[in-house]
Amino acid sequence: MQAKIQTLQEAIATHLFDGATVAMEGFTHLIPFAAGHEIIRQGFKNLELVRMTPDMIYDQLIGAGCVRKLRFSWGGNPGVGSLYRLREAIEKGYPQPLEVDEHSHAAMAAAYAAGASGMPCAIFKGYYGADLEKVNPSIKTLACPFTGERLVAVPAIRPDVTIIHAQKASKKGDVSLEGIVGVQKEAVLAAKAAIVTVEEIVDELQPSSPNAVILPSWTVSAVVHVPGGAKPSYAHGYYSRDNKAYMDWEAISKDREKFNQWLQELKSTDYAV
Amino acid sequence: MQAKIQTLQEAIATHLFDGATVAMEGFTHLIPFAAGHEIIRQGFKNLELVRMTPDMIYDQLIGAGCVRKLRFSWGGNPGVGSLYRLREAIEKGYPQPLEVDEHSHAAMAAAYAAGASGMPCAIFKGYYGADLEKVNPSIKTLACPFTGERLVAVPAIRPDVTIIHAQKASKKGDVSLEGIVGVQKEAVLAAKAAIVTVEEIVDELQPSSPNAVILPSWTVSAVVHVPGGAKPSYAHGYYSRDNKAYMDWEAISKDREKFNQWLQELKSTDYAV
Amino acid sequence: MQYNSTELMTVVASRILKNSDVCFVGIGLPSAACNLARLTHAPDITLIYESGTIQTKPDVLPLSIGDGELCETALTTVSVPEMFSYWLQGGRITVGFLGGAQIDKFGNINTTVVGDYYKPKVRLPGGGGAPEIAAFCHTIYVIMKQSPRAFVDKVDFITSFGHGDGPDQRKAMGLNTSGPSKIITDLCIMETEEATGEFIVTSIHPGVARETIQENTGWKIRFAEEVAITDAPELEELEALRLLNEKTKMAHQG
Amino acid sequence: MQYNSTELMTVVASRILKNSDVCFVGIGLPSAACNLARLTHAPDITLIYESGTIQTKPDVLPLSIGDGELCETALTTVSVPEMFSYWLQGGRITVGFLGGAQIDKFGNINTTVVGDYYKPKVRLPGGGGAPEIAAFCHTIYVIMKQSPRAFVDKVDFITSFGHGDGPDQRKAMGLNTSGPSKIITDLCIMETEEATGEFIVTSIHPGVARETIQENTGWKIRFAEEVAITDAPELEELEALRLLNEKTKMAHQG
Repeated sequence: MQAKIQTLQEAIATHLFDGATVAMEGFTHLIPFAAGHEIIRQGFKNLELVRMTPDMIYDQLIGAGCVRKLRFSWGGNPGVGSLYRLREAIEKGYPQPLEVDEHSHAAMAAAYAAGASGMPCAIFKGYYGADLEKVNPSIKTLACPFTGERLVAVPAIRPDVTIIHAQKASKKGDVSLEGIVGVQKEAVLAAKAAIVTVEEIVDELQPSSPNAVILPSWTVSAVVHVPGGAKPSYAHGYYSRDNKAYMDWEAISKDREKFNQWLQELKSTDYAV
Repeated sequence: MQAKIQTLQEAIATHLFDGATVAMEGFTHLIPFAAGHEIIRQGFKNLELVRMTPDMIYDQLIGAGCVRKLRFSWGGNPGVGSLYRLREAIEKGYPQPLEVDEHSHAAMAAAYAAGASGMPCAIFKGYYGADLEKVNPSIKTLACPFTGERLVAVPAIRPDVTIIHAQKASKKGDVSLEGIVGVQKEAVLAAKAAIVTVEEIVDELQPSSPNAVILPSWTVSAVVHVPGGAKPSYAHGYYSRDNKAYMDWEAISKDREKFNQWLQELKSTDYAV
Repeated sequence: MQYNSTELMTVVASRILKNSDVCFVGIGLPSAACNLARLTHAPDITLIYESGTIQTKPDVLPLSIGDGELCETALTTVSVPEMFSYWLQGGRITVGFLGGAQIDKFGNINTTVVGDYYKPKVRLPGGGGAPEIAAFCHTIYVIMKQSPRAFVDKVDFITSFGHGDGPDQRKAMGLNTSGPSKIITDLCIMETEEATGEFIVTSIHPGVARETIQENTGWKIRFAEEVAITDAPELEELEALRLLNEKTKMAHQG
Repeated sequence: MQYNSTELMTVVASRILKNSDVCFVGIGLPSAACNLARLTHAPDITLIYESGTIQTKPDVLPLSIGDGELCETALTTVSVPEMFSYWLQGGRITVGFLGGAQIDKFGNINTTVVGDYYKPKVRLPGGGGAPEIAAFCHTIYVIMKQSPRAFVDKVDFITSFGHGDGPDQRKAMGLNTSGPSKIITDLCIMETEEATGEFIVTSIHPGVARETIQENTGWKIRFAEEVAITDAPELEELEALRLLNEKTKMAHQG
């Protein structure tokens, strides 16, 4: 089943649904902001979002009232401070209460890999003496059947929809990404459906190396041409991270009124390049 | 601790010892034949060899009487037939009995990855209804702590020494490999010591991609300049697989006398390029 | 046009492959069949070899599972641990091919030992990727020459599991893949009978007698109510296969 | 030369790093300290960021853990699952840096919540890589400004484990790494006392009184028998740090 080339509106409308488990990945790099904004515009509700580092993108979705639950490992504005929409949802239930399923990075990364591998759970070494194990019932321990050593298990991540941004796709829908590749390959392979927004659609991929990071067309549901779709995050080889926008987000996120202004503006425009 | 640039003789003499657990990897591609031959020349005994596909290289080491035990998953001459030195060791105890610890490819690959990850064991899904589980006590089952699903565990691979062949190293000892990369990265990171023979030593690596397969100098013990060191296997970008040599091996391997002639010749020469 | 039984098996196997299939290809006949399909009716078929090469389009058949040709013509090449975890175990492969030294009527296959495991009469290569190919590919096709030594009542060792000794055993193990569904031999095509889990003959190759099939089968073979006659290889199929084999032979004699 | 307390902390932290170290670098002060070390006495130090960038030599400090600068100047960049499995859990990292909202005298750190986990007064970012950094790096250095709110008798939540509530607890858990061994603050350096697992002051920064340290510590702080006076930052160190910070500021204001 080859990927369909669709518009952003079509791709989001086709694959998202209220209550869906959605992973939007990109470890600092290649964060699919344009797709996130389209989800806000289409007004999906009660999403269960998954992401290692919620970042500004989930702060926006949470503040917009799209989110019921969050599975994550680090919820801050990197190098800047808090994600205040995320904090208000947890601390004050505003705009709606946010259920959290909290893990460490190692656990989240392993859980994505487990999802991609068809495993029911990820098993690794971790959480030595950490309190997270006490407050999250989805962290369990087991013993190595050979040495008896304590190992930790968490459920695999199997999103209904994974959304990522990548540099290139071919017309057939094969996708290539490069640079900090994070957990995107795993997040796509773990999902029931995957949407990939890209900077460029080319006739043929010409990978720089036989071992380049490629997602074949038959692992992707929809490819969408969205130049600038990762801004204010960045796309290696295309544009840099807009660190100033991240610093400026602090003031917007901190203030409900400013955030609501930002939200109204977003809803009244098509995606910004 | 940076890699030392050594001669093949030095590297093998420094890191090998009688009874050592040694993994020589390379999935059809980049098989470290020259290093294997040097082990035969230096006459190490009672090695516990580990390799997914023993191939001609382990047929030679077994026939030369260097090997006590073999952990493996597929022991044939690809596309040709049997490895007769391996078979004679198992079937007839010649030149010495060969203990086997037999797994599937999936299990071996997972066990190398577990070794690289500091895990005591690898856990995966596999061996459904397969008899191997009944004859190999190092295959155990456990239940997923969330779903109860049956999972399989095998001990991690932690070689005393891993030996691989790669395309390039820098003078500092950083190593790059490309093409069919097999389990080499995992085998190196799982080992206590790692020897890498390379086609070329260059001033600076200039990887084709930010995500190229690289082993930093501090993960490698010795780098050895051995052009042609993978022949009759091949080195992507340097030379092709000598399929004829693999077909010709059949006759040598099948006949103790012809094999012994081959062995005498090997011992009387330095490594052949 | 004349053809030999290997050519017939290869052509018949190639025909059952679809353009949309993602095949985990083994060396030998499966590799020939998959590439023949690609060169004839299924140009977009996705071929994956366990060496990590994904969506490869080799110009000559590889001798080994990891010849350079496979990587050079692949869309991408991944590590072997990734191949077995994300791609095979992850359920991404629609078709797997298996063969072996012995197969029984439930499609259980032996490629490990003839005789006792601990004191083998013949030590075979072992399982390699087969145990998990048999488990995780959506369906399995087997290609094997038929003989009473190969098609046995009970295999000496179950290297890769077919249907155990009856229907529904796979499901009971938590497997939702179909397992071996077709066996292509030099004499006929066999398919799994749902009610019993047993392989029965559903198509007989041109000119083959039912008795010949029974003589070459170590169990009491059964025939479907309606048995087809396999279409003989067509000219284009044979030409494409022979060209491929010729190019391959020249390349390997190097 | 004048310097502020952030500069002092950064310089002091940079000095304890060795040329042979392989550091797992966090953003903020650890990133500044590690890169300062690389630009001064430890030119070959290996810096790894959890975004997957290995042996990176950024020209400006990254704002996030995955700025493009890190990848462009790295020897190679691996996936995040590989980073946490092969490199961190695999025991390849010699030094990890941690900081947090709260730390106790046994080096247990809280970056998760102030107050109750289920009804937090302040929801902090959470653990991220910290729980496993604390477990698998051979040793851990902590950089934190000292205050009674941050240096507490008991942390509200153990995000990353230090020494529990006494010596030898790590070993009992099967960990053979040393855990937090030094805390660098704006007032002093603390080190783990082997017999008790407690942090005690081993070096006081120039001009700081012992009472000031106690006032800024939420537990009864103890001093080593011999307490050193920390060497003030040298001219070259300050110049290198300020140049780095200036380049960084210009880059981030874009």
